[in-house]
Amino acid sequence: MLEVKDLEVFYGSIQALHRISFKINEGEIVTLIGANGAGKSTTLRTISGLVRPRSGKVVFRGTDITQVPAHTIVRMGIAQVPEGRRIFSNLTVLENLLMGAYTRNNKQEVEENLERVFKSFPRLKERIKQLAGTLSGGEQQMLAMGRSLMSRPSLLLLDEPSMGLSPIMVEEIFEIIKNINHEGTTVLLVEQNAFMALQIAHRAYVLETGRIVLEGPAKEVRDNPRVRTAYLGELAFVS
Amino acid sequence: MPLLEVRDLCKDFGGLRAVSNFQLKMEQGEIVGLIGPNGAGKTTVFNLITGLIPPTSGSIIFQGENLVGLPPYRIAAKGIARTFQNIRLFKDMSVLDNVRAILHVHNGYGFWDAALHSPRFAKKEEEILARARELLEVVNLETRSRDPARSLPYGDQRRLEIARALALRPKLLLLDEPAAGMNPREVASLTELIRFIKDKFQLTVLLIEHQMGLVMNLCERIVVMDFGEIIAEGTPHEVSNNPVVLEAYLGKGAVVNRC
Amino acid sequence: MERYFCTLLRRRERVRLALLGGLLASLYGALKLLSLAGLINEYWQRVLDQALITTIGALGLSIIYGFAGQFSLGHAAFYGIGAYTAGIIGKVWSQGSITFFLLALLAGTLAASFIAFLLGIPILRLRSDYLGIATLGFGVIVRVALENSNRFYPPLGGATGMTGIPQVANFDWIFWFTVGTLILVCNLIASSYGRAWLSIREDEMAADTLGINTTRYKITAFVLGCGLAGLAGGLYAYRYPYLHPSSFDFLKSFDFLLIVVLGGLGSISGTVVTAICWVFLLEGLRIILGQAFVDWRGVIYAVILIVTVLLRPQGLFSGKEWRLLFPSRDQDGTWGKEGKHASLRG
Amino acid sequence: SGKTAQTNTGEKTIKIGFMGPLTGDAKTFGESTRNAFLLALEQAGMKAGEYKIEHVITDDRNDATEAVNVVDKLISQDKVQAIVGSVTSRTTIAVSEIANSKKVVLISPTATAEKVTVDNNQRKEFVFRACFLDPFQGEIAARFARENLNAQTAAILYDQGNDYSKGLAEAFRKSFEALGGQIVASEAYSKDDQDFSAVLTNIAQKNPDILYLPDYYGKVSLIGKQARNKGIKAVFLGGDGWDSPELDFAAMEGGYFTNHYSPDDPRSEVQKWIQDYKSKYGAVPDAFATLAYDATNLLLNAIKTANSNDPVKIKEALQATRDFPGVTGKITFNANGDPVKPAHIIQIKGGKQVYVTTINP
Amino acid sequence: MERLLEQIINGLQLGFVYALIALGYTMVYGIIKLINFAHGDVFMIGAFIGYFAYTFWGFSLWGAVLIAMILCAVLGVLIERIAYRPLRYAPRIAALISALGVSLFLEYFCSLKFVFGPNFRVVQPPVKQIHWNLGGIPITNIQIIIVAVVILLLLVLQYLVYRTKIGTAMRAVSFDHDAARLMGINVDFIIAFTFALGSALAAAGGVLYTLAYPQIHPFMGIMPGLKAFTAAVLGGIGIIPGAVLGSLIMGQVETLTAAYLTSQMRDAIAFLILIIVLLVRPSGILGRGGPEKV
Ligand SMILES: Nc1ncnc2c1ncn2[C@@H]1O[C@H](COP(=O)(O)OP(=O)(O)OP(=O)(O)O)[C@@H](O)[C@H]1O
Ligand SMILES: Nc1ncnc2c1ncn2[C@@H]1O[C@H](COP(=O)(O)OP(=O)(O)OP(=O)(O)O)[C@@H](O)[C@H]1O
Ligand SMILES: [Mg+2]
Ligand SMILES: [Mg+2]
Repeated sequence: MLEVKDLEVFYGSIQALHRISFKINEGEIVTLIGANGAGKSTTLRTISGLVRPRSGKVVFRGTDITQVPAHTIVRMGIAQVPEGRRIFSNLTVLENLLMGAYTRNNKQEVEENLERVFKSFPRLKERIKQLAGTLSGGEQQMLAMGRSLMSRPSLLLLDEPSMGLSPIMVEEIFEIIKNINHEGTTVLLVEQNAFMALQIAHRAYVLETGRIVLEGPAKEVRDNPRVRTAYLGELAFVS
Repeated sequence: MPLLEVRDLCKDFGGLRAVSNFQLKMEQGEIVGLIGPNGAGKTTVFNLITGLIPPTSGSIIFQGENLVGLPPYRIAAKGIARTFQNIRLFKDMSVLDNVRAILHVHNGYGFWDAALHSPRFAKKEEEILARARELLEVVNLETRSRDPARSLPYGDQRRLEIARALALRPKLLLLDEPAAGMNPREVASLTELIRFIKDKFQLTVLLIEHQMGLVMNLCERIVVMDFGEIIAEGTPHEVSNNPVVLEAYLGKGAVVNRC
Repeated sequence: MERYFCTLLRRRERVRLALLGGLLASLYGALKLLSLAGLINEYWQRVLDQALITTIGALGLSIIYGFAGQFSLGHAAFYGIGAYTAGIIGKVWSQGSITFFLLALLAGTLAASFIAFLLGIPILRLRSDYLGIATLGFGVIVRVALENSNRFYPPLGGATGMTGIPQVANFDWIFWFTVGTLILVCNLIASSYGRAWLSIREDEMAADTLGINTTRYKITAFVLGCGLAGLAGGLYAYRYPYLHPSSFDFLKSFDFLLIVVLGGLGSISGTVVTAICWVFLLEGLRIILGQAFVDWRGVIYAVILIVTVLLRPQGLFSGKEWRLLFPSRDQDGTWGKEGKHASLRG
Repeated sequence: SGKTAQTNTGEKTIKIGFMGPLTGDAKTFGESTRNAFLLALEQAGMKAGEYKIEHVITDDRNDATEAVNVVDKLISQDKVQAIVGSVTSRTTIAVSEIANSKKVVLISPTATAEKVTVDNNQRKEFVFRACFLDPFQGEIAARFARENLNAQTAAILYDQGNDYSKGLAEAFRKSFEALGGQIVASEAYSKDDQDFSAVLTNIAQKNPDILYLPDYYGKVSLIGKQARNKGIKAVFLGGDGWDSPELDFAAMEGGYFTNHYSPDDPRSEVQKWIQDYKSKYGAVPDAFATLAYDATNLLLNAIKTANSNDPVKIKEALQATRDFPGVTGKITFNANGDPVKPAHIIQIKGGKQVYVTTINP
Repeated sequence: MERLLEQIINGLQLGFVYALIALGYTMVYGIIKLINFAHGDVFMIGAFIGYFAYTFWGFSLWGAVLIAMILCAVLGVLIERIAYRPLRYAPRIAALISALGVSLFLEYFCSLKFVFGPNFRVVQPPVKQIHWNLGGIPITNIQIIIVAVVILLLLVLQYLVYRTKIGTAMRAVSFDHDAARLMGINVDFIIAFTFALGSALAAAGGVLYTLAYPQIHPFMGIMPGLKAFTAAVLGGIGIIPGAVLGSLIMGQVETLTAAYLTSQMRDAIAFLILIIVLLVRPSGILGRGGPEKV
């Protein structure tokens, strides 16, 4: 479904990605794990068209989208929940959600979608008229997730969706990710919470300083000793 | 006398009561965890203690002195430092200067010393510099001292925030989700760091965190909030087996069991 | 280790000061020679003096806006306050004596600082554009006051302008005052003052929460910056034979603003270079365009302004500095120079 | 004027500088002045006596600081012997001091403030002008109002940031009161104001016989229109700033202003000037152009008389000028270097300027 | 008493004229967070185009308004393209300097002889002024036109920005460009649209302005632009009704000061009051300042 080939990305003179390549198949959950600054967010930003690579290609369903503007990529069915939520603080919760559906014109469908989002995140419904900027951190994360679902993407890029969420919410979010996936959305998941991510993902890639150093089915990656010490850390010997 | 005593603290935002009858006593040298669901009012408690927003009612007594009504910088000078949930570094300043900017608070030289670079100034500045380097070493950022703060990766930015807070020589350190965005291994090293600085600088720490690994490992006592109120309080063990907490916050899942 | 480190710093510092002093002295000597040899005629001498005076004023705004981040659109008003205060003293009492000239400069500086202090206490609570408008409003108030000044004290001249100020400020005075200002500003920037100002610019709330008395530092920056504008105004009054309210109205404040921005916010070197270039550009266009295109001077100037900002949106120096200006202690990373962090990671 | 090879072959030359606002919001005045300056030089065949004229045109943007730079440039870089300029008092006061101390002749066409030629009781010997002084016009207007129009009461509305406007207003007030009239209102505005309804409402209340509007044509056109809308019946009265084809003749109908000359004047100097200017620039000359024309011709005449390019000699010749037949009358300089010439009263009538009377100083 | 009423009407007229300009100013600011100093100059160009349209090209008033709006919208988009878009990711102040440059450019360029020339031109507006007398208070048809247009624009803008999809997108863009892109919003288009709209509003303001003050020249935009911006700040910059409210207050303050205190100090007192209001309400009268969330 999505294929990334030899991607090289620079910020000024700093190289963030070194010729990385990977693939996502229809219906999968793929996770990308790696330490801080490994280039995970950069990868997602490049796929979404926010960052232009110096070389390499991003191919989505057979179309080369490397040079397609970001707003068109959304229309093609790729949505992203960016790192740090990036909700529109000056809009209300409802307006944020409607912006998520900006590319869609069928009012009826948008209404239905809205109901579904409220079912997943009842807290949002309570605060529908509140300015999004005054939501608590967790509420904002829910809003960001809900907002991205409003465009009915076929590929959803999630950048650290569990960041700053309470344990119960983390579970819930992962539940939701699974559900979304079950309903047919392909997911590329970037997570620090590697343990959880590897639990729900089908396949995983490990990114280290801008290079892919390991890939394979999630289970295998989880059992890789190097991953256990480097990313699962203490967790590995506590459990 | 407790180091910090918060009594009957309340905060309303419009119709919303974000903090309600919050009580907290902290003794010198404690590490206390403050947990609770998203939107429970934890960050608001920090904002109230540091004077960023005025409480609706209640008192905050630090070393026997009521802080309510003091401007933030005065509260800070009394020995309360914090980090922010959404990192707020001085982004275009160098890593070193992020720390040095705060260090001066304790190294007063006059305007004319600064204007003329008097010998006294030079001496103090060397002290500041040495101290800043020392703090950066503590958080393992000494090699990046000349980079702008904005160029650091996320986790490093969090550690820089801690170094900056330490520059204030605080007695009480408030950490708002220091482990957010870190992977378990990084969390582990952060745990070590917090433990280390607590001993080295004789700190009392109040910590908000959702990563239970960190909280359960570090804290002697945990306060749980929901809807602005305290719903439970006790040792990690007590809290993690409290049904109310499980229901509202931890969930029945594997997370707790692992800790 | 620490010891060694410190002595090393001190040695480097001595070398730096010697270099800087030597450079300034030879610059002064060279300019002096050129002018004695008649290679700098009175016109270019005047332009050079104007450039230096502008530099002093711009350094003031650089502190206020470039470093402390307080958006001021009223800088020219303080320039005017300094000019009129110093000027009236010269006109009424001095008869051209140097002592009075220096006293008048001091008075101009203090007057501008004092008014900045009174104004700063209430209005520095405002943020960004609101502060800009409030200071701009203050500029209008000062202009109106100057226009009507003869009703309170006739020698001030009001709308007719003020003449009769002894023209005793020559290149020597102006040059060394500029150098003095530059050193003062650099010293402050490389001290806890500078860092506190920057931290306020970067994130006022975080600075406040971490113990920086933001109000105090904002006022210090404002008072100091406006004081420098006052000093520049004083020098202007003793170099240009005529003061008129229109020379200090809000449009002039934009001149200072664009110098500071084009130089690169938070760069002293940038401010100095841009201030000088800006004055020479305005006059240079006169020469380049010749009389066939005099009418185009404004157009070309505007185009240059736009093109410059498009080419260097962060300003010419964008936070960088000439190392010579700052103690070696501070070369280790002030103002975020571009680091080599890519190679350090891993 | 390019330096040609001929100038080096021993031909006698004199270099004349021109300065005025050729950019910025006073450009319209600077342009008229420059037009007339160039026309005068052209008509003289670029020669004054035996001296070939070179000229340098510079722009001061109506800014005091730039004007000082410009005059330094003209004197020390272009090495001119004489300067025509500048246009407004603001810039001219700033430069007259310097021209005088550098001993370069300066004649301003239009700077009306007293300080231009005499400051602090010191005559600036090298400085002259071709226009009236503020007090003179104000006084003439007051006399005309009292004696010819029999006005009892007057209101004044002036631009407080413009010394020309302020100077005229002040002089008018003094004279009008000295002649037994009563000033019922004296109100001010700023250069960029467009709305005068507040002060005009107050003035309407006082119902004065005269509304004195000492400002340039642009502003008075706006004020005149709004004043009539406010129901003010007073006769409008003004100064030479009104003299422009761009004046709103409909709004100012019936108003009078003091001027240097009248287009009705049958004198050949006047008629030829209007004709020549029209055919070269396609417009009727305004007061700025006319005065600049006279100023330039006065200077050229002095160079011819002195038959020298030495500023000291030119200055002496200028000072000695007697009854020079300018467009604005027979000009003689007084000891201060200010012209002594009669003022004409012009009325706006039927969309035209109509000569009314001449008042001698 | 009657005079006071008349003065208040004078103030209202002035206020509504400021509002005419302030609306476009504040709308652009609200979305782009740019003090578009060139707004006053687009306003000037609008006035000139309107003047040419109804004096030489035979348009009616509303035709002239329309053509000025269209041409200025194009000009606005052009300015955005050349001078602001390249600075999209630069610090905000860079765009402000660029705006200053554009403003100077338009003023100096338009005052060249072969463009509009530096002259003050007297305009004969296509609508004859009609005076009415309502119980001793003089009112003109022009005042009524201006008030009606301001109210109409206020409602239309408010609806557009707060009730339509494109308006919500505009606000989203104003907050976070990248996040807006991720919603599928074409940020460049939205910003160009905002500029087109703002410039069209400035042009409409320019043409109608000449009805009230029938004189145009290339530097006419500076002061009204500045006053309008000040008024917008007073009302709370970026807030559309705030622009009208701020303008009305400015108009009253200026008029009443000139009428009852001193016409010499009019500007000084107007700005003094502005500063005092800002001290009491640091984000303007309708501004939602509030402490930021940490
Ligand atoms: N806008 C930028 N300008 C310069 N460098 C950047 C920028 N954004 C990211 N970088 C650098 O690029 C590298 C990769 O960053 P990226 O944000 O993709 O990492 P990440 O894997 O998402 O890390 P994290 O876990 O911290 O989110 C880092 O070294 C970072 O410092
Ligand atoms: N400035 C404000 N205005 C209005 N409501 C606010 C404001 N600040 C916080 N709130 C509300 O108060 C509640 C508590 O917020 P707070 O940020 O303290 O939560 P928290 O416990 O820190 O949550 P999280 O763990 O998600 O960060 C939330 O519902 C939030 O919406
Ligand atoms: Mg990331
Ligand atoms: Mg929080």
